[in-house]
Amino acid sequence: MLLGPSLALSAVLFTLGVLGVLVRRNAIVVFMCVELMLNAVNLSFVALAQVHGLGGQVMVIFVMTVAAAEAAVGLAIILAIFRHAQSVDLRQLTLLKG
Amino acid sequence: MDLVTPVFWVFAGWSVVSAVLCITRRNPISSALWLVSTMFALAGIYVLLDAQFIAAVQVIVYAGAIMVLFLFVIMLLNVGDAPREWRRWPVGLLGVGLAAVLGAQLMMLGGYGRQRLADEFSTQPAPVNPALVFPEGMASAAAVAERGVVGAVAEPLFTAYLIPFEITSVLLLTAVIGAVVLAKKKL
Amino acid sequence: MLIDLSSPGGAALALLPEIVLTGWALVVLLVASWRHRTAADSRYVGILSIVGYVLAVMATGWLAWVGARPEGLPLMVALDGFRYASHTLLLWIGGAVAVLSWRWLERQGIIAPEYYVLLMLATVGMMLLAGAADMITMFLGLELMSIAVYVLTGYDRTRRASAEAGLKYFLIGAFASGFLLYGIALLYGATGHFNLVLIGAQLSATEPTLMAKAGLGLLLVGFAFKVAAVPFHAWAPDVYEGAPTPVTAFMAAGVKAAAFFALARILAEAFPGYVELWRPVLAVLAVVTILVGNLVALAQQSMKRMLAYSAIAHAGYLLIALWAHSDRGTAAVLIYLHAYVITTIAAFGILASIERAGARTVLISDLEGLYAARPFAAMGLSVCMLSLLGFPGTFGFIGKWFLVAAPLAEGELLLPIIAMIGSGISIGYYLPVILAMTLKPVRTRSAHQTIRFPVPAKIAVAICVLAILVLGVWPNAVLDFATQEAVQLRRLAMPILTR
Amino acid sequence: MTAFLAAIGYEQWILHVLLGLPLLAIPMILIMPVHRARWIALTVALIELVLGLGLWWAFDPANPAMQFVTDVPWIGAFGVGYRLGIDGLSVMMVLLSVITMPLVVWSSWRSVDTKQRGFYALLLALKTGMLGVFVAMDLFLFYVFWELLLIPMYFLIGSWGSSNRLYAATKFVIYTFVGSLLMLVAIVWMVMEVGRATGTYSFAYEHLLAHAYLLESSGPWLFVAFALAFAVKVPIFPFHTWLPDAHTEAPTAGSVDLAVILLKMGTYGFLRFAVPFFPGFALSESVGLVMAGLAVIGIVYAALVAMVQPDLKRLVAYSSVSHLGFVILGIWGSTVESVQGAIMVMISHGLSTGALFFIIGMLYERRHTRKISDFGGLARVAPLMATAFVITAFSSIGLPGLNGFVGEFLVLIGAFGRYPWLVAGATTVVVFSAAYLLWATQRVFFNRFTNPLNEGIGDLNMREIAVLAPLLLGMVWIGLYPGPILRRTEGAARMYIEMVEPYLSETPTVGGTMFRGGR
Amino acid sequence: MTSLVWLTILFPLLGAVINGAIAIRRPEAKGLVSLVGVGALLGSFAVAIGIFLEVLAGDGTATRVLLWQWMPVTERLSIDLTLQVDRLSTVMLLVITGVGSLIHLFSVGYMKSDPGYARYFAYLNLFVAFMLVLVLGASLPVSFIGWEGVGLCSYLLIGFWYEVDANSDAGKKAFLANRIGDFGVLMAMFLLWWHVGTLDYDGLARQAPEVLAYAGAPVTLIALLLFLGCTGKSAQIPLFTWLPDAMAGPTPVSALIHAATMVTAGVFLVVRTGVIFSLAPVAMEVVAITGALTAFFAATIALRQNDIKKVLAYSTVSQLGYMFLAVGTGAWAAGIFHLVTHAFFKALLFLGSGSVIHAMHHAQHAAHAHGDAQDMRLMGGLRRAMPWTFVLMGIATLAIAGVPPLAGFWSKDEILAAAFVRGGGNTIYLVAWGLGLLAALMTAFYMARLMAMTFFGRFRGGDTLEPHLHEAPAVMTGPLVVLGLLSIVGGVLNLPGFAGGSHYLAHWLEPVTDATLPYLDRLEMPHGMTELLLVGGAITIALVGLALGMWTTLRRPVLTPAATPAATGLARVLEGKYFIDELYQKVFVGPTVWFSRRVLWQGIDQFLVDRMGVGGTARVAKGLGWLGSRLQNGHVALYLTLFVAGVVLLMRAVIGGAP
Repeated sequence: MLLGPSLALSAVLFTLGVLGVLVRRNAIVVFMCVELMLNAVNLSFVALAQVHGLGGQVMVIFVMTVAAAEAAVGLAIILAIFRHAQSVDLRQLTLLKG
Repeated sequence: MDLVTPVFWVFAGWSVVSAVLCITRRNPISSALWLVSTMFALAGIYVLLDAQFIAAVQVIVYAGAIMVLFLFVIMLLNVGDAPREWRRWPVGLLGVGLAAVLGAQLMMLGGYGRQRLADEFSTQPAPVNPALVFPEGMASAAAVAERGVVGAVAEPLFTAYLIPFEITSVLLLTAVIGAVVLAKKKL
Repeated sequence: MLIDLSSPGGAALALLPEIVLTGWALVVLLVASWRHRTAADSRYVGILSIVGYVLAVMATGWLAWVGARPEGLPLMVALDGFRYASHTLLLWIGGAVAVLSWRWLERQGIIAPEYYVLLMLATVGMMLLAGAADMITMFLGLELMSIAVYVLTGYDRTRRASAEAGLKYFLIGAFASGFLLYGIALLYGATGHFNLVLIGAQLSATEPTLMAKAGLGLLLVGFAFKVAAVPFHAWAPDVYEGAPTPVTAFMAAGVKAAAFFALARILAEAFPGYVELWRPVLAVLAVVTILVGNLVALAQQSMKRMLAYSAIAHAGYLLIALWAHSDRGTAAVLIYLHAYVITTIAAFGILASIERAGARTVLISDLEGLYAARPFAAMGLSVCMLSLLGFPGTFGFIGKWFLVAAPLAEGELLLPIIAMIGSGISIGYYLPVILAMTLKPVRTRSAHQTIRFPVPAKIAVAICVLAILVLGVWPNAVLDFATQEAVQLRRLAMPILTR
Repeated sequence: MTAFLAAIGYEQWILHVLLGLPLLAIPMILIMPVHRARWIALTVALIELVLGLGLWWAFDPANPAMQFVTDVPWIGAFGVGYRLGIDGLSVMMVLLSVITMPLVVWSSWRSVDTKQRGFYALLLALKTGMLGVFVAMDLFLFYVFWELLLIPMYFLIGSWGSSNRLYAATKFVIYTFVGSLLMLVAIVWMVMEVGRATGTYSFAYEHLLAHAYLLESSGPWLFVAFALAFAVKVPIFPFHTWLPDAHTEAPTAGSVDLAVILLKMGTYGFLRFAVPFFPGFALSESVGLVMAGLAVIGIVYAALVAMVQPDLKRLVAYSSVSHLGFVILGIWGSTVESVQGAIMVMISHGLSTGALFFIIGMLYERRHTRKISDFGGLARVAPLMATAFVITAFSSIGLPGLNGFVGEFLVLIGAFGRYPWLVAGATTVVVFSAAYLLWATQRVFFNRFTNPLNEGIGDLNMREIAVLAPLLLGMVWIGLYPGPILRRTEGAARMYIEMVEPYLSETPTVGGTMFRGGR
Repeated sequence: MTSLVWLTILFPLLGAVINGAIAIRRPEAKGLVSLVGVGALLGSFAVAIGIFLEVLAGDGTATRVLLWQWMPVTERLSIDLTLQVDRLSTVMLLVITGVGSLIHLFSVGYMKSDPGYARYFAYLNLFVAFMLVLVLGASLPVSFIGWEGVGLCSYLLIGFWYEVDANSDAGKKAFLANRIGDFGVLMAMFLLWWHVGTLDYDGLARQAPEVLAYAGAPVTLIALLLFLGCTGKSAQIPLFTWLPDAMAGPTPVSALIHAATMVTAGVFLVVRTGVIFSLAPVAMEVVAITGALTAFFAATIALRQNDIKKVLAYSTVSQLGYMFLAVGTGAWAAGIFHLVTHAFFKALLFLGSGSVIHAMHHAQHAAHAHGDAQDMRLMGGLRRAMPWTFVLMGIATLAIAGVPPLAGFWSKDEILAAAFVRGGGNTIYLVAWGLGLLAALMTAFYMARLMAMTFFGRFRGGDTLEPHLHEAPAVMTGPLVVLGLLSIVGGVLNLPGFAGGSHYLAHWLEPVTDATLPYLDRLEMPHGMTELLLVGGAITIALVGLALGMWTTLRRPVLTPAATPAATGLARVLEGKYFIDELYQKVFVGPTVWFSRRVLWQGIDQFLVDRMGVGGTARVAKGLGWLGSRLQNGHVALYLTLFVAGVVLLMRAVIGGAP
């Protein structure tokens, strides 16, 4: 039921997430866009679970766990860099290059 | 004409608009809130897709916990609005272009319906009966009917998916250690 | 010994190495939470962690020794020689990095023994990634590894470079995870399974479908990121440079090895039917990676950055071996990875000893006259450079031959030639290192006075260097082992695939 | 002698001992006090010489096949074996190597006064590598030795060379390394192809040689890959520019080893591998013309360039390029005579160029310059040295009665049947070679004594005489009585020709008609 | 005795080795050196006489002595070190060892005070050894050892006083000119081997006619290439310029190497390979006309030289031209005959001039004066101080000018006669004959001029020198006397019929030269009136030349170098030796060096291959690397964009069809 539209919506949201990652420069917002991507994928899982059974739904739970873990670590890292740079603007974080 | 399809499209539109606003709002807090909005819309869609438990978790854990963490950090750091920079537009356009191509590629998946999936899935000549090709889908509906929404998901989670489940615990532990190590002012 | 993976007991037995290491990590964590204030504490925890690695190796050895095999389908984790081989290597890497970090952390002012816990957990992640028979396990293993390594990269909080490296790695890594996950979702959609063998069976049975192809593509993106293949490589040099040096070693050796093990397994078990599809992709990736990695490495002044680009180039070489999609190719992956890993560990080990606390990264010119001051360190690093270059007498040379042989056995000539062109370019940056160390005079008299080489690190590096040399002349043991394990990877999946 | 050698089982162990002894001595050098280093090196060199000379008798000239064959499995999984063996070509190269060894050590006796341990250790390592290249009958093993040589040479040049040594050492290594990369691919490709066809994956030379005909389609590419590696090493024009730098900057020992042995590895490779493996392509008309043409260009070109060099060593280096062109021409001349000549040139170039480098090294030791213009009239203060130099120069010029002539004559006369015009071009070098060497001789040893700094140059001392005397004797001996050598190499040359003969386009026969108008 | 022919080589070779050792260890032991040096030659000469007697008694068949296998390459190419004793090589053997002995003896006196005495004798002995190898060799390669070996010794001896740059230059030039010729010899050998399958003289004489078509291109080419070698060795056009420079060596060397023996090797070679030449009539014409032209041009140059040795040098070139004219006409015996007589009188002339130079040098030394001891303008009237030398040189002058009954007359006359005869059927030979006649006239002229300037008139070298002029010691005049006698009676070897002889030498050489007969018309020597006319003409020319030379020189006082005005016109051209040297320098040497340095070395080697090829590749690689490293600018956004671009491309490749 609604498999095609769900997959399409998933694709759109994923693309929007990618776009956000590409155009935004605030590290936190970029990270949020990554979360958006994960959500989009979750939609795919749920939609496909209709066809293939509950495995897809279980996977969504794992993905959420992973997202939570990433959020914790990611935000901690952002905090750490903020202490050094007083900013989370990605364009000011170019100490490493070459 | 069932109600499910129009409701789905409403939710879909909601989610897309929210997502667009999420990535375009210059204020991070707005972005975060629009993301929460997207998640709510997705939760609605999950309900439509017979994943009520996931929908609940989505609202409680994702929108409720994770996004609050984001908001918390944004406020802690007191990050201001992103300034407009016209010079960056070409790069942005490149990003938009690439994303558009990627989106177009991924959108091809929208052409999948139950029937097509079944046809491709089966080794029999098309068209085939999806119900026969995907017995697990039927079985899951039966499991929901038998054990309830939560029980149906919980059963495989603690049997077939026991190992991954245990791994997530290690994963969360690692995240905790990492977050503590990195975020603590003084070790 | 047959293990029933569907029962909790069987699963525990199959995951014994991971469980041992995780359990030991918890023990170490407990210790670390009490003792994490002084340098002595840190050293104490470090020694403890090494014990953990030893135990995990023993567990792996036990599994290999009893010849553990799955009863029926391998669920969630694989039980084959390839997994044991990869586990041994990964544990070995983890242990070596722990040894290299010992005292190094204190010298750099990083007194937080949780480092070792994270290292062990990251190793567990790698083992899960490399040994997974199921996409879910694989994804979780990957995430476990990644999250731990994100933290480790940014571990040196006093240095902005470290934090920045952590952030970059994290952002791009999370981004790449999204693609990988999407790929898993699509594969799940196309086949209804997460299990690699079942996916492979389903995909082999039917014509390539759009969903499966897209899934394959996104999966490849995820792994290409992890192995730092061009154009998904851009994070690597920055992150390698910014991370604490032992962590860089861990990334360059461990993360790359684990990703390659996993990729080899996926391609062999899940996608044998899609060879025609992924081979060209791998070929193009390999060519671009080799050329870009080697060329850009030419322009580097910093040792770490140079090694980073060289690591990128080596990923390209390994992709060639994967491309072959044969027992020979898998064996080549194993052999080359062994050579590469041993060499990388030794090189970074020596590099770490040269680094001064809080100083900028070591430039190639900083090595001038090292031979006069520290002949053994210089000789060791020279051997490493030669091995990376693939020079006779070193293990890298053997790896190079197998690498070239794998695609040639499939009748492919272009890829080996590209690999050799890359190798030809690479002498342009490996040789100057040797030159600087051995033939250039010391710049200042105090230049190499600050080198601190703790005994355990010395021993580890010495073992590596000796291994490079000995295996370069007498590689039979490793070769036989690798050939044997490579065969297993394919054979065990075969009955199910052909069913 | 032969009986004695047979009695002690010489055949069984000689090659292993020759290869292993220098390696075993390296730890000794590193452990013992510094001043012992050169003694150990000399002892090893002399033992090797004695052992190596035994080959002269033990080798059976009548047997054209590989002798003293050893086949010990090495990397079984890969079809690699520790396979050794020698034929008439190898035996001469081995002899050349063992004879050079003590001389090189001896010549470095006083001139090397820094880091002696390293120097002698590297010299010995170099020696093993050189010998290995010539006795390896397994392509993997061959490649190992081939590349392994670079390391000691790199450090010899880079550490004990003169002012521009780092550049020269790097250039040397990069050239050779890059040149031989494609050979690696070619070797593996051969093994794989042959393996697929025969079911035996083996790097054994004989095996590959016997089945190389299976590689009909890929033959050209494989040949090019091999040829590139060897061409760089020879060096054939235009891959030669590393040589003048390497020769010039290397210490005497390095220059001598380079000239006497390292350069022969390329031509050896052509004779042993590249051409016999792919005779159909290598000796086809167009490829033959290209190779022989490049050889002749190199011969004349290098001679002309040598003429205008201001630096003695550089001059000799270019003369090497010129001489080695003869070897290539001889190989592609594809008659027993020309191949014999090619081998002969390899040997005699070793003697004469080696001696030239020794003498230049002695000059350098005394004056720390190699610029020709810094000398002049040295014959008055150093008559012995002048004598030695003149004899060597004339041997290099190819004066009949000295060694240089035999090889060049045979190459030219043998190759004339196939490439009359190219040979005519190559023969013009008799003028140019005389021009550059005599001009150099004149400006160094003759002419007015202009530079008072040269007053203190002493003549040769006993050690130096001991270094040069064997070479000079060898020059005269080979020049007047090359028969024993020719007889030993004839088998190899004949085998080679038999191998490639079916692929040769028709050669005019002796006593036949080269041009229309013959009766 | 014949089988011991190798002794003749071994003696001087040993002498060379011993003297070489002495030169290095104890150069002051001059007595020992003289003993060894001269003794070796005398021993050699004694053996030669023994051989000669044996050959005299024999029937003319050649004896071949195998020493050892030199280059046993294959069955078809196995070159043995074989010596061949036949009548031709015996003649040469005698001349070389005989004249050689005399010159060695002379050198004992001449070089007495030279510090390089031992070295000198070592070289000289070595030279004789090589020269003997040349003439005794039984095959081209063996002769080639000697051929090149004498070049080597010539090089060493010309540059004997190496500390003067010009001397070393001259030695080098001699060797290089020889090498150009050697190119021809080598090529000829290659062609011969591939065509005929042997390089033995014997084999060639037998098989060449079977294989090589008469007057065919191959044989002509071979003959011309051989002749190229001869022009180098025997200083013919175009390679003659080295010989005058070669006078930089000690004078006895000039006598031995650059007059009597080595330079005649070319003539010898043509006779040796006569069969091949006779098969190639065009080549014969070339040889003859080249010889005649050389004779003529060298003579013209000699007219205006003031250096006593330069005159003799050009005279030698000119006389060698005669010999080639002879062999070019197929008058083999005449060529050899002139070779022998020329060896006598030219050696005498050189030794005589050496005696003069010796005297001048000593006088200058004694008077502490400096000057050119060889410039005839500083001589004059020496007959009073050096009567022996004067008389002997006078004899030689008459001989070379062709005054009967001295040796030169007979040989030269025979050559001209042969050319004249051939000229009957072929204009080229007639031209050659004419040139020869003119050259004869000039020969007489410049020789008379030489005598006049040196021995007549008053001494122009300064009053301080005059009292110190003395005749040379007996060890020097002794050999002069012997040579003088030989110059007088040398003609008996081959007296023609009208003088009561029977062309003895020609008959004697028949076993060697007869092989050419089938391809060469027999030379019917003129008889009766024609013969007498020719002889009379020759005599007249010689006398006129002599008289003219004397008269023009003594007519007015000879100007000293300082007072000589710059020559103009033809005289300047002659004095400048037609500027051939300068021409060669400008056309060949200079451009070659320039081309090698600027184009080949700096252009191709350093710029094209090194800088552009190798360096360029390295720079391009480095540049690309630098570019890549610039792209790595630290911006995550860029990395991510790259990433997505990669994703798009990869997806495109995998799913296909999509955008």
